[in-house]
Amino acid sequence: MTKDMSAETLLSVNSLSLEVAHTGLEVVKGISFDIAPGEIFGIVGESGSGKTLATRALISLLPPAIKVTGGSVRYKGRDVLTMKDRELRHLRGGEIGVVFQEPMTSLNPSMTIGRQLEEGLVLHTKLSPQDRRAHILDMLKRVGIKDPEGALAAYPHEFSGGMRQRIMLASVMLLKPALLIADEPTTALDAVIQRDVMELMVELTRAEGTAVLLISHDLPMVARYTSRIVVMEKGSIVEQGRTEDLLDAPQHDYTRKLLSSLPFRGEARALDTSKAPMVSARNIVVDYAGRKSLLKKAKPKRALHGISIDIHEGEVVALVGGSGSGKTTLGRTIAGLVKESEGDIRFQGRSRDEDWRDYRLNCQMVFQDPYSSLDPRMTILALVEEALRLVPDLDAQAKRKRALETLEEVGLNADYASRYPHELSGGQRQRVAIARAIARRPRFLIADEPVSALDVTVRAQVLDLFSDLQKRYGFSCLFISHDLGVVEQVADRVVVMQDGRIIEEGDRDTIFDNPRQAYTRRLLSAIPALGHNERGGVTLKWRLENDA
Amino acid sequence: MLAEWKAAFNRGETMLRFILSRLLMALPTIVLVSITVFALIRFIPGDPAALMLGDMAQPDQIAAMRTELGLDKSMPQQFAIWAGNVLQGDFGRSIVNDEEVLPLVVSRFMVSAEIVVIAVLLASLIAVPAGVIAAWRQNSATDLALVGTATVLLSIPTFWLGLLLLLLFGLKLGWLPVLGYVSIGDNVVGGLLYLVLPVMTLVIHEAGVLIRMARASTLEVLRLDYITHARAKGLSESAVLWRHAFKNAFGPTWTMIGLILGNLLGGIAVIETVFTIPGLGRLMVDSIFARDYPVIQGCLLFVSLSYVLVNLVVDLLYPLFDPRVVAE
Amino acid sequence: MKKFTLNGLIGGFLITVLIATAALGLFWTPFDPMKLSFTARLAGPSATHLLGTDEFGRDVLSRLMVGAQASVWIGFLTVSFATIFGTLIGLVSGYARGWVDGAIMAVNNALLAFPGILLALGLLAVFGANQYGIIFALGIAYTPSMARVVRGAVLSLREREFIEASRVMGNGELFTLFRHVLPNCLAPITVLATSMFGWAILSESALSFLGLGVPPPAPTWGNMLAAGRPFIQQAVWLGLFPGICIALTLLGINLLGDALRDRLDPRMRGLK
Amino acid sequence: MKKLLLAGTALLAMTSITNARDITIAQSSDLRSANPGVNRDGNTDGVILHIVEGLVGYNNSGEVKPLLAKSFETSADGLTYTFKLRTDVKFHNGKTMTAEDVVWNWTRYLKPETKWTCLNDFAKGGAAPVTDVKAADASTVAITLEKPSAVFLGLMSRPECGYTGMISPDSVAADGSFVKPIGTGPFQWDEWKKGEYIHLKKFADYVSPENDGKPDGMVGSKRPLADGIKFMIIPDASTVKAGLESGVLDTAEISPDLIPEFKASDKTQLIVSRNNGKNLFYIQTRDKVLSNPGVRRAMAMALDLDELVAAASNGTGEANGSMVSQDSVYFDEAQKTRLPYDIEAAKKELADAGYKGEPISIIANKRGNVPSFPAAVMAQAMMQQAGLNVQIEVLDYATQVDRRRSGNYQVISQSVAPRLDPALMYSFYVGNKDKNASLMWDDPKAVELMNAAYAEADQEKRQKIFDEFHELMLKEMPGIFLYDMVDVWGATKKLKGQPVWQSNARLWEVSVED
Repeated sequence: MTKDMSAETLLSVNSLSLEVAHTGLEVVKGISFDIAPGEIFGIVGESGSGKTLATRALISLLPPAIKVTGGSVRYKGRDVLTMKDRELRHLRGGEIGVVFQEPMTSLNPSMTIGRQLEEGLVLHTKLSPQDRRAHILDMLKRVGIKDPEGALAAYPHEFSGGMRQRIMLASVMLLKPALLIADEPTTALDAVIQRDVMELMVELTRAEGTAVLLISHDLPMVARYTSRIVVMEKGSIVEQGRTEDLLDAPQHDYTRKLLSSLPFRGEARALDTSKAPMVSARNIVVDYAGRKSLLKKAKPKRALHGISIDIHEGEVVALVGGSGSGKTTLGRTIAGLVKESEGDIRFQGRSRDEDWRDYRLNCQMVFQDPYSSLDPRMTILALVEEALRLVPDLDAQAKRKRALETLEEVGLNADYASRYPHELSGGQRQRVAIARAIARRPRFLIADEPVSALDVTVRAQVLDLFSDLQKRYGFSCLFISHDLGVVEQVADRVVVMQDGRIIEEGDRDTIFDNPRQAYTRRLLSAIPALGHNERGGVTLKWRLENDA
Repeated sequence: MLAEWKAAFNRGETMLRFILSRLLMALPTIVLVSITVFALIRFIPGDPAALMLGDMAQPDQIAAMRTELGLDKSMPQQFAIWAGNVLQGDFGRSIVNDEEVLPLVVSRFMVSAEIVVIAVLLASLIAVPAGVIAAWRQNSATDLALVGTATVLLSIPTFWLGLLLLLLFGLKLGWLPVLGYVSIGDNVVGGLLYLVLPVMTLVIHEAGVLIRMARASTLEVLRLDYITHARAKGLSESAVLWRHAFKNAFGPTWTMIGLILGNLLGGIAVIETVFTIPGLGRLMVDSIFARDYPVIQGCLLFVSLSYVLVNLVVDLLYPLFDPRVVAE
Repeated sequence: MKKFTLNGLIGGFLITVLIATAALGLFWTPFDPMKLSFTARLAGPSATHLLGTDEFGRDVLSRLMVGAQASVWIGFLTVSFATIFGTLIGLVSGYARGWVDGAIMAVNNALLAFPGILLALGLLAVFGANQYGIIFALGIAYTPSMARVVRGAVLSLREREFIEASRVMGNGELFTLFRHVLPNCLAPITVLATSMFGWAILSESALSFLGLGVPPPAPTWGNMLAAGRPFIQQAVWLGLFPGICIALTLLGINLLGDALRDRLDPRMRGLK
Repeated sequence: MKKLLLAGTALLAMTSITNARDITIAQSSDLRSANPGVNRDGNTDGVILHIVEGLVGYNNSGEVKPLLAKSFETSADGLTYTFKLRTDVKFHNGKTMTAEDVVWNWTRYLKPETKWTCLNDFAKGGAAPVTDVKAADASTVAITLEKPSAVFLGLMSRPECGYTGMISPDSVAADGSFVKPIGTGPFQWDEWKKGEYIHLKKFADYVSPENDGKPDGMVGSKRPLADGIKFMIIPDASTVKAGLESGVLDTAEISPDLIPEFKASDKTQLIVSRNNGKNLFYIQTRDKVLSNPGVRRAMAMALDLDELVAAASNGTGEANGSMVSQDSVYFDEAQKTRLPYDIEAAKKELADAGYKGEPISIIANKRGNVPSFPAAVMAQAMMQQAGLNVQIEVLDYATQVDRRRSGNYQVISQSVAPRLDPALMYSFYVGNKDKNASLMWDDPKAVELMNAAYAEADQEKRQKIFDEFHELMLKEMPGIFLYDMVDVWGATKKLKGQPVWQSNARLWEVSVED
């Protein structure tokens, strides 16, 4: 341990460049930053910005196809990139811990939790088996595992995503690393759980004095916990600085764009809700048949417990809730994809099932995952045309014309017509999905998490497109989302669901400003209230801090 | 390992239920197989009674023999009688030499099983590590050599390979016996010598299949996050490979081993023909030629049962490599 | 990356040679493959008979060329049979689910647990001992594998949102099945069909070897190999050349299959 | 590895030394049962031949000679046969054979429960119905028939009847079930490992029937020279060949294709021996195309029989167009005549018969070493020269038997196992097709001649009948007889003696000398 060890920098990255070995494509272009001991440092960037590869290089764990073309990574003054294997192995885990994005795949499915946690301790400490066990139990308790003893012998698949991420955190923090690299640690989680896990991580690292490198596309989330941020775009750092400064007065266009893409609350619209609702669902009950087995009685699982909901003409109703709340099931039931066990659904005053064909023509749906909602073997034009297949009074030519027009409307010119989905970006695909849904000019649209798979800037564009179209065609919409930020931007009315029941509903401003239910409050606590300033920056205000 | 496996099943009761439900699920398969076999072999022209009585038999003698064998009854009647007897453990007697079918089938099965089990075991022991190493060194010269060899090996028809080995080791070099069969139970060294060539033939071929399988599933696993995470924990490459990758990658290979085992137990007639081994496959082919209905039925029932059982055992052990399957 | 292209090249080359040989054999062979010669029995490879003659004095090369036709034809028809029926069954089974699926899968599993030899003999006897009998028998034997793969693909496709999207658009089940489900199953179908082509050639030769295959005198590689066995020492070429032909063809198919798999369906790698 | 292999080979060598004086022989299928004349096939007959003996047996020229009997005589009315028994005959269990034993055996054979293959011939309505068997004294047995028969002794001696072999009553358990054959033959029952081998061991107390010191059919000198015989079950021809070459097998039947190789080899010898079996094309005379005798004769004339036989038998056979075998005492000049090889005449016959290229299918099988398939292949080539549209259909043996039994065929390339009396041979082909669809020829005249041959005991009169029969056959051509069957066996050079007779292994007077 030399003297400069105690200096201000723990990790120093200097003009690091990476490229793909056999194509020569430069994916990280000379980036530099320093992290001080105990500091929480953020990297923000959209997909393809190179942020994940850059952090892999920090512990010399690049995929075989990626090579370092220049620069250095120094950890406590030692050059990581030229370290010997043995030294590297000591560094990894022992000095620098890593938590990945996907809690579902980052634990070994065939090893008990106990053994996976113990492995690191065996490698990096000289503790006795009893001490190891004690340490592990203690750490599991600290991360909030209810039955630590039982967890030792359990396998990862027995835990939910949030719990697994807690276990991951435990496994890394057990070794008391000096630096924790957290790569999108909460992206795959529910909004509420996201917040819990982040809080836990900050609390643990603060207690151990561990520095954190937090990598995410979610700027507000990163901003909330970090002291300094770098913003990456296409392999380069476009801006870095203290978090408050960067938010308040962004210097670079890209940063400004990122900030302006954050959802905001628009003016409340005045809608006439005195008329009979366009769509009216009454006492919807959905039971899922249990898994059948020869020797086991199947127990049906009730997903919806008698839900009633109205959607008026031109109204956007947001359905929010955590995963498992039943919001998606409700959407699919109204769309007719899931058969309700009980209840009645009426469209424009008539029973939905009475004139099914009319309903089918007038009720369309936009799905969450643009990668799976478009048939990969069809061209864009064919995809949109197919939506018009059953529309009466349109000949083939008229259908083609309408399809091309609709594509134009969602911002895809004729060049795209003959392409296949895999040749398009995620945002473009979601545009196609929207085009497909509105090509028929439906009166009612169900959008199931339509933007949650998209990058921040793309999301903003798609949301704008959606609002424009909604205004132009005036269709009613059931907008399903777990992201309250998005909901705040688009919804007229908000319905909150938990465990298959509606627990609260009301117009947007009421719900966001005066939530009555504790659960609604917890949902809201995960998102910031934004105020845009004239410098292109934002002010972040965390709602209901005291409730969290 | 054992404790973890038990833990995967949570309670003994779940395991029992798993076994029972699997056996119950296999039941329609076995019934269907029996009925199909029963009907199919009776559609094949060729009358066992005529074959048995030989050239000089008169039509009335053959008719009398058919009555004696119960072949004059309608097919459903015959099936009902046979199925009834089987349920009481009576598989009938061979038409050809009046032997009891069950002991006959069991003893022949043991011969085939001996060869198949040894061969599959050896093939797995060679192929699985080779496949894992090929995956670990993906696209290296080692990988290329291993995969290339495997592909060539599995492209050689087993019976031709057996013939060539017989020609080389049996006749040209004279190292190994060319025909006959001695049970290991009777004479350990002699029995083993007779096993060398058939086992070698099977090992060469199946190793080809398994190397590729093991390599493919290891590659799949090596891409996953927990492997990167294990490396990020500071584990050595060998620990990553054998402790983390191997066990998870072995699942599909294990299923494949089970499939190979199940298929071979009923299907090494060709190898048995080349090496004149009195195994089940040979018995089945001979019985088909002789239209020995009770033996064919017995063999096939036994083969499909063993197929089901092997798969059951494979599934039962699967949680060793992937505890998730129990939950599903 | 390079390796897979090489795979495809070698495999493609071998299969092209096979098909070219089979096609050439339709129009021209060095000798009449059925012409007996009592003076040239079991003659070794020479300038006249490049690959020697068999026990009836027939030219081995000519017979191998005609045998290639049988292999290609049997492979092609068997695969077509199994693919068409297996795909239909798999589509229906995977898409219908419920008891239809249960019943179909029970039959399917029964067939899978059924030794192919018996199936082949039975059907050969019932439908006549010729190559169409064998095609039928092998076709029936392979259909369950295809059905299983297609069913698996359908089950995973069912979960994809574009299938639901089709339903939301009001498309009928059959339309959805053939417009969206089937085209997306083509990758695994193609890969499996390629392997099946190899299985068919191998099975024909194995069955012929046991005396259950395509009956002589029509030459196939399998029955040539079987007929050449007794002479393996005296006339080693009789056992050698058909075996080499089978092995090279299988190698070609396996390599081509690998290349296809990598291209079309990386998840199926290693599937037998 | 190599060391282990060497050790193993050494061990094998040692095992083979201890068994050096056993003769090891291969046969294509397992024994059906050890019960003589009950549930049998050709291979079973071959094993049983070594264990049991009948009162009489065939010699090499097809005449019936005393075996367990010292002598026999026929009463003037031809109804009673009196057998004087030899007194020096012992069963394998050491007991001496008496007239009582003979009566016990005959009684047992004639009981339907025994399921004797030949019961029909000796029961009421058969060719030689037996009404009474009794012991006149301890060494004399009298058998009475219902009607005179020329073939009674011949039928008795047939392999299919288990040689009507005499076994000790101890062979049968108290409940009547068969235990094992305790016979009087030169070898005794030892071990049967099903699917692997049958082992017989030498019967030390064996005494040959009176002889001139040479083996002669089922009679003559019958000394067991080897310690035992091991019949190994090896269905696969190429494995048999490998076994002979490596010396694991001492002798076995081989494919005629291997003749040059075995002749040339310095390790092996070739044993070729003609028997009374037949290779022929069996023709369905009721087929639409083949019902015309002209077409059948054309087929026969299209065959260059000498060439065909030479190729199919690899030069070991000799063309014989008669139903009577060449080695029979009844094979005279008249039997040698056959239709000429004449393509032009064949074409003319076809034109006259109005044949217009209708397909004719020859059924062949590839079982064992019979020339069914090669003969068909060559006939196809030759008949095509005469404008016959011939195809070959290869079936497995069971299916072929089925087709013949049901009459559903055009031509079958077939072999028929030896029968030493021509009349017995005729019964395989000739008779009422409505009653027995498997028969070939139902010409009334032919049936009449066959029945006459059954009843007539006088050799000269029988010869006339056979000659007349042959003449009729050449006119009608109900089937095309190719050549007498040839046993082609291979053996190691160590084997001394003739191991085969009439297609059966016959391993007495055969030894292995190291």
